[in-house]
Amino acid sequence: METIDSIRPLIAILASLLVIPLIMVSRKAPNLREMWTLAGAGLKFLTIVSMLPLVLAGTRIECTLVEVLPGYGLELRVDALGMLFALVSSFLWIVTSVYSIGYMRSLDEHDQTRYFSFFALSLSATVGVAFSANLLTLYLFYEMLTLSTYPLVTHHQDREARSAGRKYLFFILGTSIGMILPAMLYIALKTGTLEFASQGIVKGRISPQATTLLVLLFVFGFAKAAVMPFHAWLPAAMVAPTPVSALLHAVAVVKVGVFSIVRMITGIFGTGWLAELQLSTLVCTLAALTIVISSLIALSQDGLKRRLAFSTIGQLSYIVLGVALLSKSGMVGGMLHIGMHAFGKITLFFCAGAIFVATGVTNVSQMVGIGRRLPLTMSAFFIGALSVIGLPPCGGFISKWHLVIGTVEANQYLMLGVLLVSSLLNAAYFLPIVYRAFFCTPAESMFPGPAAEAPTWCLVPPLLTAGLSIILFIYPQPFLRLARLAIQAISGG
Amino acid sequence: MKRLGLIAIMVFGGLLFSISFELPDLGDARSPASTHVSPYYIEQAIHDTSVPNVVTAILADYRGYDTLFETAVIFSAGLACFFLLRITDRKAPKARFYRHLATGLTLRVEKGGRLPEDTKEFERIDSAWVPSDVIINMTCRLVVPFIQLFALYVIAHGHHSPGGGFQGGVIFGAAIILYAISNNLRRTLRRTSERTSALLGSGGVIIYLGTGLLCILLGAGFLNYSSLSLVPGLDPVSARSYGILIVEIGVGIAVTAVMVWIYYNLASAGKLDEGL
Amino acid sequence: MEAITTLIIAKYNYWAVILLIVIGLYAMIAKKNLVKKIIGMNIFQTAIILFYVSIGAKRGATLPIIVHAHGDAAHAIHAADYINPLPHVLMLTAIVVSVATLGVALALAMKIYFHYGTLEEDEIQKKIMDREPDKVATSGEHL
Amino acid sequence: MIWQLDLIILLMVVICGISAISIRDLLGSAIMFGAYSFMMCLLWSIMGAVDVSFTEASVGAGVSTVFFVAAVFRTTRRTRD
Amino acid sequence: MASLEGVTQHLPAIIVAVPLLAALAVTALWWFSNKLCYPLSVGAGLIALAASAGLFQQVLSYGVVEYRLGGWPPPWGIVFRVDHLNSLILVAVALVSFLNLAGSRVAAEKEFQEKVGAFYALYLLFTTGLFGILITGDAFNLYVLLEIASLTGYALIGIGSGRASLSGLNYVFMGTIGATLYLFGVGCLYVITGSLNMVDIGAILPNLWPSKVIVLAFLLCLGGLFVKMALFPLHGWLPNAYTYSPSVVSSLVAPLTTKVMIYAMVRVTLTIFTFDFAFNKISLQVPLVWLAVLAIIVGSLMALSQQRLKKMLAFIVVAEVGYMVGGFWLGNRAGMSGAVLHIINDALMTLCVFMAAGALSFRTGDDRLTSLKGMFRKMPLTMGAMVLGGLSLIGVPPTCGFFSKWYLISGGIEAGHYGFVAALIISSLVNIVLFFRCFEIAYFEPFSGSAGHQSGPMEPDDRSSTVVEAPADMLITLLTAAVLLIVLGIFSGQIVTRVIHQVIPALTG
Repeated sequence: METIDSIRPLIAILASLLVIPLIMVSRKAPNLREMWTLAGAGLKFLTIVSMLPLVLAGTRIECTLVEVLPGYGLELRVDALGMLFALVSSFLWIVTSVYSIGYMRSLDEHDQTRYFSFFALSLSATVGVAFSANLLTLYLFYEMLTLSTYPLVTHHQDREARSAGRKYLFFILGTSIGMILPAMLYIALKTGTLEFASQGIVKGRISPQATTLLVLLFVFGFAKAAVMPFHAWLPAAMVAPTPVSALLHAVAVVKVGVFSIVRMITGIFGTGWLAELQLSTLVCTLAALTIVISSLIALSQDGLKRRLAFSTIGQLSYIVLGVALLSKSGMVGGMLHIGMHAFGKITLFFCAGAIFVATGVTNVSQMVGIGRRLPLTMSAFFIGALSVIGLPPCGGFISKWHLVIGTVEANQYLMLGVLLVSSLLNAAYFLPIVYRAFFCTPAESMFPGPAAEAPTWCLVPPLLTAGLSIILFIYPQPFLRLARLAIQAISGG
Repeated sequence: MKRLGLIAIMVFGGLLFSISFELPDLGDARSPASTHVSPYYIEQAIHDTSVPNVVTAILADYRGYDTLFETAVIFSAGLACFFLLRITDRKAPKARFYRHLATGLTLRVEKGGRLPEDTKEFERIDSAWVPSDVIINMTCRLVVPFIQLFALYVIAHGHHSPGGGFQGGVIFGAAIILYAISNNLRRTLRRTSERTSALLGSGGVIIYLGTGLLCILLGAGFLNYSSLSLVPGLDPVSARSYGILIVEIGVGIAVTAVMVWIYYNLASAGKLDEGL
Repeated sequence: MEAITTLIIAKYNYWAVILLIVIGLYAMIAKKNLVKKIIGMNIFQTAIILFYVSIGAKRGATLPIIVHAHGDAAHAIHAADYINPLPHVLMLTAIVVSVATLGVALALAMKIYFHYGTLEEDEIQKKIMDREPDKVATSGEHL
Repeated sequence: MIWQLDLIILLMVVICGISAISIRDLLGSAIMFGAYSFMMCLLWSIMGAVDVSFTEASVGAGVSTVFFVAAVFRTTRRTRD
Repeated sequence: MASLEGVTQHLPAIIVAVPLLAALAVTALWWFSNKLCYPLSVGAGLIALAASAGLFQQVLSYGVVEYRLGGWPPPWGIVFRVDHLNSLILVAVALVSFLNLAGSRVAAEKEFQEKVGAFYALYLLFTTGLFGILITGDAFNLYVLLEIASLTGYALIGIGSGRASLSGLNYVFMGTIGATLYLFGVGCLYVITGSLNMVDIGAILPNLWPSKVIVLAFLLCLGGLFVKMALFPLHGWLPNAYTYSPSVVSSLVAPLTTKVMIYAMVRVTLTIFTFDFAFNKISLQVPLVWLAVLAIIVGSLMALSQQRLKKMLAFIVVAEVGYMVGGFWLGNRAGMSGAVLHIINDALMTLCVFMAAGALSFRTGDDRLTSLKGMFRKMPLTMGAMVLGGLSLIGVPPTCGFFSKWYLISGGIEAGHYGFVAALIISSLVNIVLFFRCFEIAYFEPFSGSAGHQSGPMEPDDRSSTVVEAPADMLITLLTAAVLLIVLGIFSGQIVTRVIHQVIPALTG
C-alpha cells in the first residue's frame, strides 16, 4: 500500500480551529461571523474531498506532528475508515452551520459567538479523531471533543443544563480518564506501541484474560458510544439547542465514540485475535442488549428529542454490533451505518428543531396533525425515519442489509433476530408520529390553519439531508467503496 | 494528636540512642570527620591564606559562599521582621507628650497644637514612658564606647584570634541595643535611624557580594579573592587575607545593622516610638 | 565498670544531644504557649549545634589557630594537633540561622498576640472558632 | 577536655533547658534561656570550639535574650504551662 | 575583561548573585524611591531566567558544569554542580518566579503599600534561596540556602493578620524542624564520611554500608525534606499557610517550595546516598509509595471539602506532592522520569491556577468558591487560564499534566504497584469534580455584586455584567503561563528523552 506524507490532514483539522479567532473578533458583526463559520466548514470539506481520490486509490496519507512521548507521537493518517467518517462529519458541518444560523437567529439565542466558536472547535476534534494514526492522538482529540462540547451542551446555562452538563462530564470524562487512560497505558507498556495496525498490535503480547478486560474497558470507556449502562448522558444532553443535538449527538460526539470502538477492534486488538478469543459474542451481546433496551425505552418517550436520543443509543450499538460480528459484511454494514445513520438522524433532528422553531412543540403527543402545518418538514422527517428504520428507498437500508448478511455470515442467528426485532421496534416508535402527523381528522388536529413552514434556513437543511438519504440508497458507492477498502486493509493485509 | 507526637518523639529518641553506639567516640582523632577533609584546612590554611585562625580562613574563604548566604540569612531576618511588624501608617496620634529637660515637667499637646519641635529644651516621650535610672543611664553611656571598641577589635583581629565579623558585629549591635535599653529608643533612633540600619544592613552584604563579583570582573571565579592581587600588586596569598578582612568587615557592618534593626522592630512592636 | 565508664566518656555528649533534642521537640509539641514553643525550637537547634561541636572535638588537640604563624613557615603543622575546625564553621552559620529564625518567629508571635490578645494556642483556636470560623483574612488589615 | 567538668556543665545545660520550658512566667523563661545559652557556650569553649562559643555568647546569651525580653515586654508574661 | 565568553563561564554564579544583589539594591534604593523596586526586581528575574537558560544550553551541549567557588576544588571548597536535572528545574523555577514577579506589580502595591520594597527584596531573596538549593553541590550549603528560602517564605506568608500570622508561625515551627532534621542528617553523614560534598560523600558511602549511621542519616535527611515538602502526614502546615497568605505570595510559594524540596529529595537520594543504597540496600520503597498513595487520596478528599478556592488548591498541592514522591520511589525509569517531569509541569500548573485565583480574588476581594459567580462573563480570559490550569491538573492532553501522569501511571504499572495507579486515577477524577464545580459556579450562576448572596439561575440574556478583567500585567503573565502549559506538554517528549533520561538511566541502569 502506498503511503505519502502530506499536511493536508492537518489543514483539514486546523481549518475550523483557525477560524475561531476570526469568529471571536467579528462577534459584533453576525453576518461576518457566520461567513467565517461557513468558510471554515467549506475549506475543511474541500480539503477532505481533495484527499478522497487518493484514498480511493488505496493510498494512505500521513502526517507526523510531534513526538510528545518517546516512541509515541502525535500522528495523523488518512485511511478509508477515517475518510468515511471525516467525509460525513465535515459535510454535515456545512449543513448544520446553515441550519444553526437559521435556528439561533430565529430563536434569538444568547452568546452566539461562543456557540459558533466551540462548534468549530468540536469539529476540529472530530476530524482529528477520524484522522488519528494512533491511540494517543485519538485520545487527545477525544478529550478535546468532550471539553469543547461541554459549553454547547450547557448552552442555556440554566439549572437543567447544569445537571445535564454534570452528567455529561461525569460519564464521558470520568470514563475516559478512569478506563481508557489506564487501558491505553497498559497496552503501551506491554506492546511498546499504540499505532493502529491492520492486524492489531495486541496479539501475542497480552494475555487473553487481559485482552478481555481491555475490550470491556474500551467498549464502556468510550462512553460517547453510549453502550448501556453508560448511556445516561445522551438523553440528558438533549437540553442543548437542537443544532447541537443534531450535529454532536447524532453525528460528531456519538459517532466519535463508536468510531473509536471500531478503531480499537480493528486497529488495536485486530479482528483475527478477537475471533480467536471469541470475544465477538461478548461485545455483540452488550450491543444487542443496548439495542433492544433502548428501543423499548424510546417507545415510551414523549419528548421528541428524547425519543430520538434513545433511538440514537440503539443505532449506535448497531455499528458496534456490526463491527463486533467480525464478518466481512457485518463490518461493512457497521461502517456504512456511520454514514447512513448520520444522514438519517440529522434529518430527524433538523426536523425536530424546525418544528420547535415553527410551532414551539417539543412533545410527540402534541404533534397530531402537524403535517398539515409543516408538510415539507414532516415529509423530510418521514424520509429520515425510514432511513433510520432501514427501509428502502433510503440509505439506511443498505447498511442494515449488510448487517443482516453479516449476522448470517457469522452464524449469529440470535443477533439476526435482534436486528429484525429492533427494526420493528424502530418502526413502532417512528411511524406513528408520521402517521398521526398526517392522517387525522380535522377535529383531532392540533394545528388548524394553512401550511406555515419554519424559516428557510431551517427548512432547507433537513430537505437536503433527506434528499441525500435517498440518493445514498441509489448511489452508495463512495461510502461503500470506502468501507470495502477499510475491510480489505484489515483482512487483506 | 499531641500524644501521638510525644510517642513519636520518644521513639525517635530511642532510635537515636540506639544508633549513638555506632557513632565514633567523642574526641577520637581517627574518626573520618577528623581525617578526610579537615586536615587539609589545618595544614594548608596558613599557606593558602596566611590566616592563622583556621576557622576564619574556612569561614570566609574555603566556605566563603556559605558565609555570604549566612549574612544574607541575617539580612533576610531583619527584612522579615521589618516586613512583618513595622507599622507605616503615619496617622497623627491624639496627643503627644513632651518633657521639659530642665525641669522634668511633662507637657501634653493636643492634636493641632503647636509642637515645640525645634526647641532644644523639650524631648518627645510616649505615654508608656518609664523614667530611666540615672545610674544605669550614665554607666551604660560610659560602657558603650568601650564595648564598641572591643567589637571593632574582634572584627579586625579575627585573623589571629577567635572572633570575626559575626561576633564583632553582634557585639557592636549589642552595644547600640544596650544604649537603646538604658536610654530610650527615640534617642537611639536619632543617632542610628531605621533607614541607616537598613542601608548599612544591605550595604554590608553588598560589600561581601561585591567583593565576590569583583573577583569575577578581575577574571577569576566568584569569591576567589586571589584575583584581587591584580590590583595593588599583592601576591595571591595575601590578597586572600585581605579579601577575608574585607568580607569580615562587610559581615560586621551587616550584622550590626540588622541586629539593631530587628531590635527596633521587636522592642517597639513596629511603631518605633519608645522601645523598652 | 571500667568499660561502662569508657562508654560513658565516649558517648555522653551524644546522649546529651539526644536529651536536648527530645526536650526541644517536647516543648514544641506539648507546650501551648507560643513563646515556649519558640524556646523549644531554639533548644532543638542548639542540640544539633552541640552534636556538630562534639564531632569536631579531638582529644589532646588544641584550638584551631595555628601557632608560630609568621616567620616560621618551615614549622610542620600536624592535623592531629588541632581541633577539627570545619564543624565550628558550619555551626557559626547554624547559630546565625537560629537567631534569624528566632527573630522572625518572635515577630510572628507578636503579631498573633496583637490580633488575638493571647499567646496560648488553645485560646487562640477558641477565638478563631468564636469569631467567624471562615472569615476571610483580607490583606488590608495589617497591624 | 575534662569530662567530669563537661558532665557538670552538661547537667547545668539540661537543667536550664528544662526550667526554661517549664517556668510559668515568660520573662523567667527568657532569662533561663539566656542562662541555657551561656552554659552551652561554656561547654563549647571547653570543647575547644572557641569561635562557636564566642558567637553563642554574643548571639545566644546576648542578643537572643534581649529579643525574647523585648517580645515578652511587648506582649505578656502570662503563660499557662 | 568580562567578555561574552567570560560571562557564560560564570553563569552559575550569576544565577544566585544577581537576584541577591538586586534584593540588596531594592532594600537600599527603596528608602529613596518606591518606583525603582519593580523594574529592578523584574530585571533581576529576567537576568536570572536568561542565565539559567544559558546554563541549560551549556549543560545540554557540554554535559555537567562544575563551578568552584573561591577557586577551591571539591571536597575542600563549595562547588556548584549543574547537570541535566537541576539545570532543567532551574529554568522552570526561574521562569515561574519571573512570570509571577512580572505580574505582581498592581497586586503587590495594593497589598503591601509602603512596604512594597521589602516585599520585592524578600521575593528576590526567596528566589535566590531556591536557585541556590538547586545549583549547589554541597550538602551543608543546601541547608543554608534552604533557610534563606524558608525565612523569607515565613515572612511572606505571615504578613497578613490573624490566621495568616498563626499559620506563618506554624510554618516556622514545622519548617525549622524539617531543616534542622536535615542538618542533623548532614551531621551524621559528616561523622562517618568526613565530607560535605555530595559527590564525594556518594563516593565514600558505598564502602561503609554496614553502618547503621547511614540509615539514620538517610532517614533524617528524608524526614526533614518530607516536612518541608509537606508529604502526608507532615502536611499540616501547608494548607493554611497557602490559604491565608496574599495571593502574590501564594502564587510564588505554592508552585516552588514543594517542588524544589522534591528536587532536593531526588538529589539527596541519588547523588549522596546513590540509587543502589536507596532502592536495594534498604527497603523503604514500598512504604514510601504507600505513603504517597495516602497523600494523594487524603489531599484529594480534603480538597473536596473546601469552600475556599485557595485552600482547595493548597490541598491539591498536597496531593501533587504525593504524585512526585510516589513516582520517584517506584524506582523505575518511567516513574522517576514522571516525577522529575512533574516537578516542572506541576510548578507551571500550580502557578497558573494560583495566579488565576489571585487575579480573581484581586477583583472580587474574596476567595470563597461562591465568589466565582459569573466570572466567565466578567473575567473570561482569567477563567480561560484557570480552565487550562485545571485541565492540566486533571491531566487532559495536550496540557503538560497529562504527560507527567502518563509516565507516573506507566511507572506504576511497570512496578506492578496498582495502588499507586488507582490513586492517580482517583485523584484525576476528584480533580474533575473539583474544577468543574468551580467552573459550574462561574459559568452557570450569575454575577452578584456581593458574594454569598444567593440568587436564581442566570437569565439567558443577562448582559448587565460587563467584562472587568484583571490588570494587564497580571493578565498577560497569567495567559503566558497558561499557554506554556500546552507548549510544555507538546515538548515533554523532547524534555524527557533529551534531558531527564540523561540523569535517570545513569543511576538506575
